[in-house]
Amino acid sequence: MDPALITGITVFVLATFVGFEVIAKVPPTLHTPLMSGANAISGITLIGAVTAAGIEHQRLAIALGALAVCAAMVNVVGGFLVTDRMLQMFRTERRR
Amino acid sequence: MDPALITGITVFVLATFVGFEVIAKVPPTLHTPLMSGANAISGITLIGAVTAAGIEHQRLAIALGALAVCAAMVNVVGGFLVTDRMLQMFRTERRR
Amino acid sequence: MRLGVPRERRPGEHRVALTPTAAASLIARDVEVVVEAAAGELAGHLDGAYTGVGAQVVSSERAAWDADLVVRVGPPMPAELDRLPEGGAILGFLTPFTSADVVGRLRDRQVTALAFEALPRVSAAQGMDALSSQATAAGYAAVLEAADASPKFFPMLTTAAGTIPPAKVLVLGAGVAGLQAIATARRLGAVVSAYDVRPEAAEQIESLGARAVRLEVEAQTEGVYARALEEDEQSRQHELLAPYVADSDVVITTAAVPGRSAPILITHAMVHRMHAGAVIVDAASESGGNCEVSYAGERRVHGNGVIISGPTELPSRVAADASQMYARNVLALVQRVIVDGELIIDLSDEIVSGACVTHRGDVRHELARKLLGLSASEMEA
Amino acid sequence: MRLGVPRERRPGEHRVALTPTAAASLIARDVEVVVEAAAGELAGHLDGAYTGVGAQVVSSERAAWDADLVVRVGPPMPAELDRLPEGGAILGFLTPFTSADVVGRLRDRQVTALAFEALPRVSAAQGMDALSSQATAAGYAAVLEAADASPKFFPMLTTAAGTIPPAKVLVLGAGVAGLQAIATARRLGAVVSAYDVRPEAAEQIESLGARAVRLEVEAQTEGVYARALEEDEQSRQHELLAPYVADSDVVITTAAVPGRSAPILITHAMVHRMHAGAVIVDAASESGGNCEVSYAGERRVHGNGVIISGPTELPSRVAADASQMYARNVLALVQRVIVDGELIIDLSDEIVSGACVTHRGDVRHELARKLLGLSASEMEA
Amino acid sequence: MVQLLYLACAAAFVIGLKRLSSPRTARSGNIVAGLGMLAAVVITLLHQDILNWGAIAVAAAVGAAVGVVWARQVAMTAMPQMVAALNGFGGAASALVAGAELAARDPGATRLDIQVTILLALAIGAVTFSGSVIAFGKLQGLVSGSAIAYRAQAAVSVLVTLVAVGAAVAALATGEVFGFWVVGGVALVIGVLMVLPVGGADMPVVVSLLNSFSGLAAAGTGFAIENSALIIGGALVGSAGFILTVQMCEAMNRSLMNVLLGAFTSAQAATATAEAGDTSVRAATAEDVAIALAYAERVLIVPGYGLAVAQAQHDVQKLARELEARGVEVGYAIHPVAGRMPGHMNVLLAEADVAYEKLLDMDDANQIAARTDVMLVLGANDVVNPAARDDPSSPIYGMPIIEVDRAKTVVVVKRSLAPGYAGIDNPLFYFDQTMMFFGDAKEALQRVTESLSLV
Amino acid sequence: MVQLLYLACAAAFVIGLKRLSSPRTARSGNIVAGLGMLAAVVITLLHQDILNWGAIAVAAAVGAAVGVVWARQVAMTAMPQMVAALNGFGGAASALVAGAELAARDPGATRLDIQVTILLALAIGAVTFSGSVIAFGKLQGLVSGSAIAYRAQAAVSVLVTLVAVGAAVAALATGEVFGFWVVGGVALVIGVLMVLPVGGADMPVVVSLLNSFSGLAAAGTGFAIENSALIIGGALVGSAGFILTVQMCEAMNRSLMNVLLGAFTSAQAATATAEAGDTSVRAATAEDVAIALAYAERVLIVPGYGLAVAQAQHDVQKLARELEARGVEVGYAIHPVAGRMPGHMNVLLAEADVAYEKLLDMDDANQIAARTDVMLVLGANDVVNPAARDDPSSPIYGMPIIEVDRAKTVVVVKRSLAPGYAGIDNPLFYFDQTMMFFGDAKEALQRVTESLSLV
Ligand SMILES: NC(=O)c1ccc[n+]([C@@H]2O[C@H](COP(=O)([O-])OP(=O)(O)OC[C@H]3O[C@@H](n4cnc5c(N)ncnc54)[C@H](OP(=O)(O)O)[C@@H]3O)[C@@H](O)[C@H]2O)c1
Ligand SMILES: NC(=O)c1ccc[n+]([C@@H]2O[C@H](COP(=O)([O-])OP(=O)(O)OC[C@H]3O[C@@H](n4cnc5c(N)ncnc54)[C@H](OP(=O)(O)O)[C@@H]3O)[C@@H](O)[C@H]2O)c1
Ligand SMILES: NC(=O)c1ccc[n+]([C@@H]2O[C@H](COP(=O)([O-])OP(=O)(O)OC[C@H]3O[C@@H](n4cnc5c(N)ncnc54)[C@H](O)[C@@H]3O)[C@@H](O)[C@H]2O)c1
Ligand SMILES: NC(=O)c1ccc[n+]([C@@H]2O[C@H](COP(=O)([O-])OP(=O)(O)OC[C@H]3O[C@@H](n4cnc5c(N)ncnc54)[C@H](O)[C@@H]3O)[C@@H](O)[C@H]2O)c1
Repeated sequence: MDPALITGITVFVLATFVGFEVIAKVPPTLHTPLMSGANAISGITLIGAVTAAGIEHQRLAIALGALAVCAAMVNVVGGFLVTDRMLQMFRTERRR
Repeated sequence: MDPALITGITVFVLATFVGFEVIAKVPPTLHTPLMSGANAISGITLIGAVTAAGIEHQRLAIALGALAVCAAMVNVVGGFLVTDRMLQMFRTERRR
Repeated sequence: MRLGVPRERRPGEHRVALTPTAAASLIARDVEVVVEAAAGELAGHLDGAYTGVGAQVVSSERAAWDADLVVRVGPPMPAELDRLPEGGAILGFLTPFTSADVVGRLRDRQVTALAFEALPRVSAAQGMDALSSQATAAGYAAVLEAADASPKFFPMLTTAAGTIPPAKVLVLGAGVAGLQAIATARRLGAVVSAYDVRPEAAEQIESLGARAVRLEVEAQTEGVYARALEEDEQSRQHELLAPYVADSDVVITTAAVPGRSAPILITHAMVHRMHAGAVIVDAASESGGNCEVSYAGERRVHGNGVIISGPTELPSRVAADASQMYARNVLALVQRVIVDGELIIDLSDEIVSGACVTHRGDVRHELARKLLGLSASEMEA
Repeated sequence: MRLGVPRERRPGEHRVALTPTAAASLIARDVEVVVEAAAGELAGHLDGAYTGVGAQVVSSERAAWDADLVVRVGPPMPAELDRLPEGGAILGFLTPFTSADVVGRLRDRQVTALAFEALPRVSAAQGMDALSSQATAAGYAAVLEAADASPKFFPMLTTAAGTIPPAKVLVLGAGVAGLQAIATARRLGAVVSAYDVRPEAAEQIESLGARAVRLEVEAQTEGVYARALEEDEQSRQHELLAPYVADSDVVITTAAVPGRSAPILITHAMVHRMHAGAVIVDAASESGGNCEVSYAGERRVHGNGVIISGPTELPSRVAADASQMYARNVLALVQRVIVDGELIIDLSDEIVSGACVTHRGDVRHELARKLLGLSASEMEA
Repeated sequence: MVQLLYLACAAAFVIGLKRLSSPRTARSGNIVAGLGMLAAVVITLLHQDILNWGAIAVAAAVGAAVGVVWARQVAMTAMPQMVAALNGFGGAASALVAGAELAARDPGATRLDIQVTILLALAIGAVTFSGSVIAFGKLQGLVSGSAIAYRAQAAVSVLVTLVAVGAAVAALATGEVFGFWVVGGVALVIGVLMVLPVGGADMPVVVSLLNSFSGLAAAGTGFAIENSALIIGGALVGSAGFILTVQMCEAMNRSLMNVLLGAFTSAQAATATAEAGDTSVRAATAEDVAIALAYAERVLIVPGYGLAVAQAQHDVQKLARELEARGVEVGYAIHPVAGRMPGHMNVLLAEADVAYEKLLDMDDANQIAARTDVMLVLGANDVVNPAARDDPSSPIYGMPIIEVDRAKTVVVVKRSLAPGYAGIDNPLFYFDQTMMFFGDAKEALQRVTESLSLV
Repeated sequence: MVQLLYLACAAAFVIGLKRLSSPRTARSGNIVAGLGMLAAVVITLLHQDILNWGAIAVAAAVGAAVGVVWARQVAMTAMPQMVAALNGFGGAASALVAGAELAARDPGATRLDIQVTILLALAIGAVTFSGSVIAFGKLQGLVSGSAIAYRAQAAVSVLVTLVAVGAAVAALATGEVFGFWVVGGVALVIGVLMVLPVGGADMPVVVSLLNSFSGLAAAGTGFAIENSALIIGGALVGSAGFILTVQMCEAMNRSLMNVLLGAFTSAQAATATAEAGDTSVRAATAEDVAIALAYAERVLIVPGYGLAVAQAQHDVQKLARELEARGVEVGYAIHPVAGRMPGHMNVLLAEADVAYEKLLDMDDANQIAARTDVMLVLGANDVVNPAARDDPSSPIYGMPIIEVDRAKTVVVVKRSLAPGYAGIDNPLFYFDQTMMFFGDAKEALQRVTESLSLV
């Protein structure tokens, strides 16, 4: 098996563990913001898109890549911003 | 930088994250057993020892490797067994 | 308009129908308040307090009665009825369903009589509901009477001289007074159980942390009140209640059915099955008593050592607070019948109309008519 | 050995020194128990109960007194003293520090007198500590008396007829009775504060959820008891207490100093600053009273409307349970002085020796000697 | 070296996700994750030998603009559909990247494992995309919100899935590009089939699941272009999203299977709706109530007969104490006729040792009602019924009430929408600012108190 | 392929550790981790081209035998030193592996990063080893248990560390094997210096920290031999061990720095000891108490004056309810003179609505004392003083007591070792089965109740 693949799998498995563990019990009010934030992170595919759009020579590939960049960008930018809007309800600093 | 090293670092960082997250708040009564169990896991160096003792040709290396195997074996076997003994206090199945 | 507050002369009655605070509210609405001297003394309100808020304190009884509206706690005694101006108005507990004499004379004198007993128990009238406020006082006082009469502690006590078990208190009748009795006895640490014929009372009893005794004898309410039981139901009830009564250290009874004498819940035989030192407080003794062996106004030790008390005038035992609540009820109702400083009896007002037992020579309430032997239909006319 | 239980004849005394249960324990130890007829009746123990456990019920008073050991609640009255056999023994509250007459005659008749008042309050003697058990009853009954006397509710009530604020109760003297009073008043829902000269009492008051009033006047204890205050301390105390008293709806006083008449805590002037309808229950009235205006055995309305009650025989208000605890105390002490069915007064036993006020013509307790004007040293001999 | 920088970005995602899962840190978590993303993009741009700057710039600018405007303007109530749509974009992006890879190289000449990952990224991305579109449509009301069931649904689903698998095997075996596109197409159909049967109320769960998928798709592209930041980020979202999905199901007392099968189990669904009562009331969970309380400055508790029936006096006191420990000002508003006897609430609260000073009369309570953040109505009904104030035809018109509806938020705890003593309906329950928390008061309070520690 | 198998083993470690951190699953977690280890070893043996079977077999047999016998025979009370010793073996093994690598290759001719990792494994392994040996010695009583302080301690430590760093740089620069050995030697010294100043009571924290180190050492060897199972396992233990160390410090209300500086901060240490009272009492934490209660079948609560002073009646009731919900049978044993007035405890518990049936008289309580798992003594003192029963010279001799010492475990909650009303010492506090939980009763009970959810 290709060592890059093995590395990939290792990294994938470990990251999956981290993902499982990092989410403790979440209060329902946070379900939507958390989902939205996680969704924005999944926009990391943006760097794949940039790579695809940026380094290929093939026209179709470039076109698809550019489309991907556009879609991923909506996902990332919209995602983080909208998450932040949702989270503004928790903004108030608690006095003690 | 060597790709193996990069992979190693990536894996190391991810595993560290997992380690941090996997230990939630632990009741003090479990401190010693958990420490003991973790200690047994750190005996994983045993496979390094086996490798060192098993595949080297150099005498000193073999000797050190064999010593390492012996020490690691004590750590692993003793560690798991003694942890199990400590944990027997939690054995009783709870009636409900 | 002139409002009179004669002194209550019934022995044991310590309450007053209007407190200085309530008087002040009326005076602010241009009502002339006339209070008989010493009327509030037993409730902790000296005459000075009334003059202080602008009321007139008069020493003549007659002057206090000579008013457009007389407010009272208890019903007028025969002599007092004569002092009431012909065509005048009176407000208070007027025993409209039990004293034919009073109702008859009020009608004959063309008096407008507003009786708290007849006030509809609807949500909007709760601020005027003197039955409730005074029953609250009665329920509380009944427990004090019981605790005082009982040779036992109410609470449990673990001491170097042994463990005293908590008193077992049984409350029969869980209306307003009964519920208050339950709450008070529980406060003192007794183990309380209670019974009422109305099925919904069980939940209310439990909502006070007491145990509800559920017997098969139940009577759905007519409006908010219980109906009287048939004879067979009653004897079944006695049979089923007997063991609970026998097992109690203290029994407090508060059962009543409007317009009837109080139902008998504890028979002679049941008293005899109780142990020496057990206590019965019959808080319904004024309306005939729930216990066959009842001495109204007295506390006596029965032959077998059972202590039986039939306190009357229970609310007077907390005269200050009972008067304060009563005066608030009076105030709420009076404010409803005074328009621009004039007494206006608006019979289209469900609440006023309900409370109004006699008006311009008519007897208006069905139960009162029944009492006087008048036909029900006439009223409709 | 013969143990006599004469009937208590003091008016208002409802307790009995030995219950049938306690009698049974003694009979099992071969003691002959003689009970005067009707001795336990007011405490809920009919004669049959005594005969039922093997005691002898006698109708003659003399027969009950004619015993090796007589157990009593209260001190013997003059006539009763004569019935006590010369050289006999008696156990009970014998007023050894306050009644020179009783002590003198007990000594003269060579009686061995064991007085609960003199029992050392050490841990091992707690089962015999009748002062505590009866003070418990007194504290409870004092609150019932106060609640009964007060024209106010103790608990807070939010009702359609206005909100009744909770009664403010002040307890002065937080010994056994005072603490029980605090607990009982809190149970009823009052807002309770309390004061005692002993500094450690503050924590105990707070441990019952009440507010401790801390004044600068403090008196370290002598043993477990408070010492009497100097005159200047006392007037300072009055000055500091006055505003608290004036602000209260109910004041219950229980302060005492052994061998002295009760300290005055509420002066005439303080009573006059209280409001009409306020209540003072002076539970120390039997030993002189904590209130300058005190009517022992009575409840009266003072000129300014303050209700003052000086109940005596408070424990008798819960006669059944008070007797049960008392009998347990008696039993514990009697079992200590009976060896193989014989009465043995072992003066090397710290507890017995402490309780023993007269023995073989000697007055043994220091306070009792002081009372009789005897020198302290003589006792040592 | 660049790999280590990517690793740092991945670490930012981990930290961001962790902080996102607690209210106190959520906002900063989002920012950390965002910065990680920014860094990852910058690194990529600098590191790769970018040829087509123009295409990227234009595409990125358009995408960013759409994202900014949309996120700014969307109504708070339309958040769920926006998340669904964004998720669709993410899925589409992954599928497109996979497509670009396909276009750029000859699949047949590529390593098999790369082929597999490209195929997976394409398929999962496509499922995510089409599923999200349907979810968006349902939430936005463009597609019928209710569960859509049709005969032979199960059979169709199985069939389509088999087709997809078959196509995938064929594509890999032949290495034909066309085969890959077929798989992508079938995947689009699967996405649609998967979401259609799910009811509108369950849509957030599906969106969350699709979100988890879009993470997997991203990870797939990571394998394809051998980029560990993508793998880590994708795997993180994949697993965290899955856990979140499961938790969302738990919060609804459902299993994930049950949600996905949706229309098949319509009987169950009906029960669930009935439990939640009329759809026009807002049914809250213990955690919602806990958050509302924990972040309030002033809370007034309005006890009623139900609190007495539940004998929950100690539980309410416990909750009040915990809120006070957090700095919330807590009072009790006592209505004169709450309960079934005069002073009923006094007895109850005295048993729990509530200090008298904390009890407010109706008038005092009404005076501060408008300055109160949360009114917590516990088993009270008639005494907070606005009809008594507003509706002259109501039988209780004229009875004074505690005007809880003047507070910012009203939380009503009771077992159902059943009326109280007066036997009349209560419009309060349907007000916008009202959350209904259904349940026995005792149990409800205990659950809220427990949830407090999470928020 | 073999790497994926190693990955599976690593996953077993993760799962094992997770399960180990909760009482319910701890035992199975240990087993999972153990199986993972077994698998890893088997994989290694099969996969590597082992030449020296004999050496390995002998070494492994000896090691295993020692491990088995030791683990079987060690006394429960000697667990901490055993863990310390095992940890030392682990450290030694890592150092030896690093040594073997050194011996097998010419460092100078090796990649720098491999050199670095070998050096790190060697150094950290050596520190772990020597530190563990000292910790073992202290716990076993071979080395003076108290913190050992000497003048210029700080200076010496700094110096030695500088030497180590210098030697390491030199070794890497020159690639001389000898340099590596020097670093190892100096590391041994550092281990000793690190542990010596720490007091005996803090030793478990140090052992835990060293445990974390041994993980890092293992990870180091993993880098050296490029084995990801080693890296993952080592990193796991390194980070998990560190978190555990921090938690242990928190449980003692100390910071890690504070513990490690030990003797330097003797003033603080003195306070800590005073707080914990006489060293011969067993001071418990809230979690210890929670575990004792949660796993009991029957608990009797013995309230005393301190419970009233703390006004903790509602808190005890809350705890009792939670225990009952877990199936524990809970009763209250009321001593006739507990508190300061007859019936004091009755008033108190009535306020908290404790059912009368749950109150046991002294006699009844004593009858079931021997069959009670935990006696929870709350602010009571004289009434549970065994001297009243056993010591004729005691001023309270003859007073009946609640014989809590007949139960399996006694938990005493009070603020200090101060006497109660009678003013006399209580031998109960020093009994073997007694745990003292110091603190105000109210706060203590709240903390125990909170901790219940963790166990
Ligand atoms: N205070 C008095 O003196 C007095 C005397 C007689 C009558 N009233 C009348 O009683 C009423 C009092 O008003 P209120 O608001 O206190 O009570 P209410 O209007 O009777 O409402 C009580 C509510 O509590 C809920 N409930 C019952 N058990 C519950 C439980 N275990 N857990 C949670 N919720 C529970 C019920 O709803 P669910 O069934 O949905 O749970 C019910 O709607 C007024 O109408 C008043 O006029 C008062
Ligand atoms: N019941 C009666 O009628 C009566 C009357 C008078 C005297 N007594 C005597 O009082 C004693 C009663 O025995 P007991 O065991 O109940 O009480 P105790 O022996 O007086 O002991 C109470 C203990 O509670 C602890 N404490 C105080 N405040 C606390 C708080 N806030 N939180 C936690 N613990 C606290 C104290 O220890 P720390 O300071 O270490 O916290 C103290 O040692 C007996 O000696 C009895 O003879 C009883
Ligand atoms: N409108 C309001 O909001 C409002 C206000 C106050 C009271 N109420 C209702 O009024 C009703 C009556 O209250 P009340 O205290 O004036 O009643 P009451 O004084 O007429 O009777 C007292 C109780 O005795 C009970 N009783 C009668 N016959 C009995 C029998 N044979 N055995 C046992 N119990 C018997 C009744 O059911 C009642 O509960 C209650 O339902 C109460 O809830 C309503
Ligand atoms: N040994 C035991 O275990 C045991 C048992 C019961 C009681 N005691 C102790 O005995 C002591 C006295 O109890 P008691 O009830 O018999 O006392 P008591 O009846 O003699 O006096 C009642 C209270 O009045 C207080 N007092 C006296 N003068 C006062 C003044 N001027 N102002 C205010 N308060 C004043 C006293 O301090 C005392 O608390 C208490 O300390 C109690 O704890 C001990």
